[in-house]
Amino acid sequence: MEIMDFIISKYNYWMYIILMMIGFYAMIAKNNLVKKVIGMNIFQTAIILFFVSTASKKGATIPIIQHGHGEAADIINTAQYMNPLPHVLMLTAIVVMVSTFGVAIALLIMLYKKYNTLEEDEILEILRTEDG
Amino acid sequence: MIWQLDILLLIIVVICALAAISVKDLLSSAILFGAYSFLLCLVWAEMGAVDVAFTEATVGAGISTAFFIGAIYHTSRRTKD
Amino acid sequence: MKFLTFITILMTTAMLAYATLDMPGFADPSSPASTHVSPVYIQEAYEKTATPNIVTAVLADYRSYDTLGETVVIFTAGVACMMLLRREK
Amino acid sequence: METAVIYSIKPLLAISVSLIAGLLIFLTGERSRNLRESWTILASVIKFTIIASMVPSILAGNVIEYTIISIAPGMLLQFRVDALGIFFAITASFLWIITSFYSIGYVRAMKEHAQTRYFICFAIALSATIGVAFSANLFTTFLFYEIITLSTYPLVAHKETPEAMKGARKYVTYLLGTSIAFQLFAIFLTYSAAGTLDYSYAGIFNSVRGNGVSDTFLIVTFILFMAGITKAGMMPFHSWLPAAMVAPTPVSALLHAVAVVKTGVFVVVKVVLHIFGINLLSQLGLGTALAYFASFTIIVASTIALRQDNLKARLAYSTVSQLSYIILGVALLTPSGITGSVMHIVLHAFGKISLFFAAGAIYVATHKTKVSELDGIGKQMPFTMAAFTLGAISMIGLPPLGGFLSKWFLGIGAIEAGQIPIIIVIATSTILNACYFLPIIYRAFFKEAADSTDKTPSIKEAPPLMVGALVLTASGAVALFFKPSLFLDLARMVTASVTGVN
Amino acid sequence: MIRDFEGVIIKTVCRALVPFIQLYGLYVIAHGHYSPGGGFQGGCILAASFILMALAYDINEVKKRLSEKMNTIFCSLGVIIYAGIGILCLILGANYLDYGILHKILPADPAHARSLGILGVEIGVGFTVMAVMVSIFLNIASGGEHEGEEN
Amino acid sequence: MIQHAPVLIIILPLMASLINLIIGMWRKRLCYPLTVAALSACVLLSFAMLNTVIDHGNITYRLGGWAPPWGIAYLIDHLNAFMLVIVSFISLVVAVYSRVSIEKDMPKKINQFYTLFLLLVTGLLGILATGDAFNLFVFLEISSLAGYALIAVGDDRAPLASFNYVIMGTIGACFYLLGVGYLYIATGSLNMADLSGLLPDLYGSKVVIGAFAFMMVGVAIKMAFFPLHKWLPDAYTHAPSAVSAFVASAMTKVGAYVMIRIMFTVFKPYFSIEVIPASAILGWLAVAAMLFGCIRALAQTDVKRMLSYIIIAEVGYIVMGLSVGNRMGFQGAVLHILNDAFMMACLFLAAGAIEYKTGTRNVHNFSNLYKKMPVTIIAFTVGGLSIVGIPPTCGFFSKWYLVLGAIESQQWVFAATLLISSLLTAVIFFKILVRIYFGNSNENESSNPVFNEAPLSMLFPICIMAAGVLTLGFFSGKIISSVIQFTVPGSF
Repeated sequence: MEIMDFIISKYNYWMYIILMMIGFYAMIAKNNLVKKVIGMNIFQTAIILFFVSTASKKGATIPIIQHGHGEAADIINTAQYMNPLPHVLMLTAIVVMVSTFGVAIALLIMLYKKYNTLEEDEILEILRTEDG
Repeated sequence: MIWQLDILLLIIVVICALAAISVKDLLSSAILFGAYSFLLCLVWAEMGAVDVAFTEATVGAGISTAFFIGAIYHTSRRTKD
Repeated sequence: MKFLTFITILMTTAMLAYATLDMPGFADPSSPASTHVSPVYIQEAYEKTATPNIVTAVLADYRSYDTLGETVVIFTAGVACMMLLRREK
Repeated sequence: METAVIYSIKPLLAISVSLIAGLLIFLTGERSRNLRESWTILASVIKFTIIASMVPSILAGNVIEYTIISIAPGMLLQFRVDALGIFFAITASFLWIITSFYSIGYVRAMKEHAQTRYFICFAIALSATIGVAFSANLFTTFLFYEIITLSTYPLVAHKETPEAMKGARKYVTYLLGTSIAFQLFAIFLTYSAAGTLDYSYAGIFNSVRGNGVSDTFLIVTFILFMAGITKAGMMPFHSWLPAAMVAPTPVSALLHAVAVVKTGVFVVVKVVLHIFGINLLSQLGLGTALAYFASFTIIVASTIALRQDNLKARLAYSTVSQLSYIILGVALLTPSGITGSVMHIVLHAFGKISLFFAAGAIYVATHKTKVSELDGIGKQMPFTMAAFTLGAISMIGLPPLGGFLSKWFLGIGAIEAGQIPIIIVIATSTILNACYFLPIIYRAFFKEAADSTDKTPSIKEAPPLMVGALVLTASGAVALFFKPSLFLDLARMVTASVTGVN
Repeated sequence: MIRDFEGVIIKTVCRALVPFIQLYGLYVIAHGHYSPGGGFQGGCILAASFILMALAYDINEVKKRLSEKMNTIFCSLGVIIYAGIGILCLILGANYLDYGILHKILPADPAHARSLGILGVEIGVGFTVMAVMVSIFLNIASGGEHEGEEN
Repeated sequence: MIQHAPVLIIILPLMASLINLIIGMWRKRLCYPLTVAALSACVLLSFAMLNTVIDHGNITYRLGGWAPPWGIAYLIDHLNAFMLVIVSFISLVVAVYSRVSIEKDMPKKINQFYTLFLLLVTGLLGILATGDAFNLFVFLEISSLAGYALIAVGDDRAPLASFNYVIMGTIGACFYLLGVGYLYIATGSLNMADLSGLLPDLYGSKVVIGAFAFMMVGVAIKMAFFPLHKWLPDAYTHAPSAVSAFVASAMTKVGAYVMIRIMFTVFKPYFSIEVIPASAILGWLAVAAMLFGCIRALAQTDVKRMLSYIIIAEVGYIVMGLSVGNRMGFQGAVLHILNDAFMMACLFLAAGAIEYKTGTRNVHNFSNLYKKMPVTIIAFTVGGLSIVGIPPTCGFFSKWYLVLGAIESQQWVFAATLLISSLLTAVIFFKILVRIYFGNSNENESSNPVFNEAPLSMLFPICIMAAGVLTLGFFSGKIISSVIQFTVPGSF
């Protein structure tokens, strides 16, 4: 029973491991280059899921000070708000993700123009015939 | 946070991810990836990371999918795996 | 090759799971992540930056240099796509 | 003996003179051959003058030192001129002057290609040789040792025929390979054990033995050193030397009788005397082992030389065996042995260079390379063959030629060490030497040329520059027997500095 | 090139929607202090409006409104605004990106100066993100072979 | 002004790149001088910083005025300052070199090229200067993205090589990020100095061990350390020559720097050597890397691919020096970072000049090249001798320290492998040099080669690098005594 509790208490972490491995598998084992890129995105979002999971606190709310708008702030109870730092980091990570994604897509289009296919084995076959 | 809802969403996310990398039509794959992103964004909103969720909604479900579709129009839609 | 892939994934999974064993429980308010640096943000941010959204305050002020880097990453991606794809007629 | 340390820039000047000459030769190029070659002559004369000017103060018991830069603690680019160094340097630089004249005659007569490269590499190799002679520590030695290998590679490959390329490849593989794999490793071990690389008269391992440095370690280091200094031509790493005989003859003469191989032997002497020290080696029994190893090389190489038909190959195997005399003398670890081996450096140099010069002159004049073709050549080229005879007698070790002196000292050294088998080795090898040199002389003077149609062979010598050079070296070999005082004094100083016996 | 949709309805609806989307994007940028959002999200929404236009009409319609040259300048301009605010702080005598010092030139106390500084950089981020996203989309959707402008 | 130098050295190339993109639309010819000017300023700043660090100790800089660990802080110590000098100097030299080849290869994209080049430099300098684990990731991505794009504009095979690099590089960066996340969940901090203070209490924790493992794997991918090197040879071979010269000499070295930071600053040497057997594993992998790199290089005919495999071996040298865990080895590794950057830049620049002039990278076509391009070939020779480790060149001196370090820690195999790989590189370079100097005499001797040297703007950087390779050797003692000895972790 303890083990069940232990597993359940960390369910988010197990889920991110599963997602990450799905992405990892697609990146290194898939033959189609577009699938590799999708895998890359899944891999990155899994890490983001992990970071966001570290930010949550039981009984806390979103990190926006509720009585904002210029009124004098009361003593703020830190347990009341989620940890904002991982959110900040992950905003940056998402941007990095989409940038990498854009460059990867641009490369895919270049490759398609050159080889007229996006299957890795077919491209390698073309290269091999080029080498003679 | 409601952990039952969390787990449910996460399981759907995993299913979406598996579907996105295994369907043989790249356009479906792109749409499934958009769905994956959107569900993930729900998970994060539910965890209280509203900014991250917002960003993921605009980027993952919006711009990325548009990029994907643009790329697939320019390349091929079919794949062997 | 398939075997190697399998081994790689298995090892990575094992390492990930191994590291997870010692992690603080999910959503634990007393974990180091929630007690070391972040409380200061929550307490001070509004007072010092007059911005109620702590995430924005941290993003664009405490760690604004990261955000500058992030913007540069986007910019780099844009120039990279221009360089790779654009064919001037 | 009182030794004062004099700080002077002369060692650096002596080394850089030929480097500057190399640069000038490069800038002059093919445009003006006379100017280009006058740089070589000028540099060799200046170099000899600088080195000679240091002799008096060395004879007075001083040491000249100059530090260029300290690269790391215990790793200095430093020169220290002592008796052994000046001994070697004066030999090499004197012979360079003669070889320069000879080279000019040779390349012009043969109309060699790439003469600029030839003279540049020659100059650099000489710089590096003097650098080894003057180096104050193992690091500096290693640096110049490698420069010699690299700068002589183009000389060996000079002809650019497939055969020459193959020989040159063998040459560089042996020299560079062993020096990186074994010698460098041995230097690392030395530094890590002793914390210094500076040569010292007592041997730097002497002081550290016992505290943390085991005997096994010392033996391994010694073996690595001996395997690494392939330039000394000890078996089984000798086969580069015959392979390098594809080089033009002046190269073989200077480099493979003097500069390169003597550098190897010189480093062996340095390692034996100044790194390990004679006390340590005799305690470990390594001296005797090395002596027997050298004896083995002497006998085997001489035997192989008997069977060589190619003249230069015969000379090369002769070199292999003669080099081991020097190592043998040092390995005896007795005062006379050391004196003898140091003397052999110069005596063998004069003798062997005459032989090579003669071989080159024969090649230039008649294009003959084989011993079996030399019938009756003595009448055709009397001066050349006279010099050859003198050189051969010196090699065999008969009076009144210089070679006798060193064999004499070696023999006394062997008796001092109580090594009767070594005396037998020396005697045997003397006989073998005679066996492979005398037939050549016999053929040259007493056999009729078989294929010559005209019965009265006219005198047809090589160009006068070459003949002059070889006559000069041969007479040098004679002169050294009658007036060896300068070299003998220096050799005695070397012995005194390491043994304390005068 | 993305093919033209024939539907009049789609074109009209999109045309009607675009200003609202853009307005919302600007709101998200400006209101990032008080609610989720900020330069990045707002920039993405602005870019989405142009992408919608490209999908509904064609790429030239977008380029009529936002010329390629202008777009490239916006790419740089956003980062220049961001880094420039940092350098402004440097010139005013504080460390890089220390907005507090801006109270010397702005009519606000240091805390509000920081708030304004945040707004400034968010605008910069918004510019860059919008321009880059539009640029990447146009390049990807056309394979980089859309009409260049005559210089 | 000097107190702002740590940030200026990053902002200057950044601003220059932004302006480059804009002015390049109207005046393409202005891009080159602007780039060179910005990078020259970087070099001056980096030297000024090194000087300040040597004279007055570490520089700390708080970005945004926030105290660490809440804000991001720069901490410039000897290692940082030293690396900044290397990277900025090499970037300047390569920028000077790049003009002709870029004008030839991509006349319409000059502004974009220099923009990305400056961004690459910005990213690398940012990695070096920062004292924050997450900030490092951001700059890592800037440099990687710029690197992907620059590599992809090379020859025909470049896009595929670049795509594989994207996949591998993303895995590496993500593993690093995951490691940072683990450290964050274990300690709650992101600042390196803060982390190194907090971590010793947690050394037994599985999270921390996992963090170390993932960070090391991530960095190992980025620096192409042995089993994870697969992307490197393709990427560096097919990139434009100016780009390969820069990435080959600077990028893997920056990876090595990050590895040093993780192993010896964020974690204490005590952890990486005694708590877990990390250094032993790294050491043996380094041995494999040295042998593998040299043996594969032996079989190559494409000169750039051959050099790429040698880089793998050189990375092995550096890691070997770090793994032996003593003062000598560490100094050797840091010195080798410097030396290898110079040697690789020299060789790649020379190879690029040869390709520019003759249009070939195949060593079989190099016959008698010496007569055509003597200066370039002499520089190539100097670089090659330095890789082999022939004394007057700098390559010898770092090997000296590395071998002494290995001997000191009784790792005989490491020392022997280093010497064996030196021998293998000797074979490689002699094969090429013999071909260059002597050619095949039976092969088209009639076509007398004409003197056809590379243009001056290429020749000058090549000569600078070759002279650097020669002179660095003589000053290595001084470099060690004035800079490198202070970078050694305290417990060695």
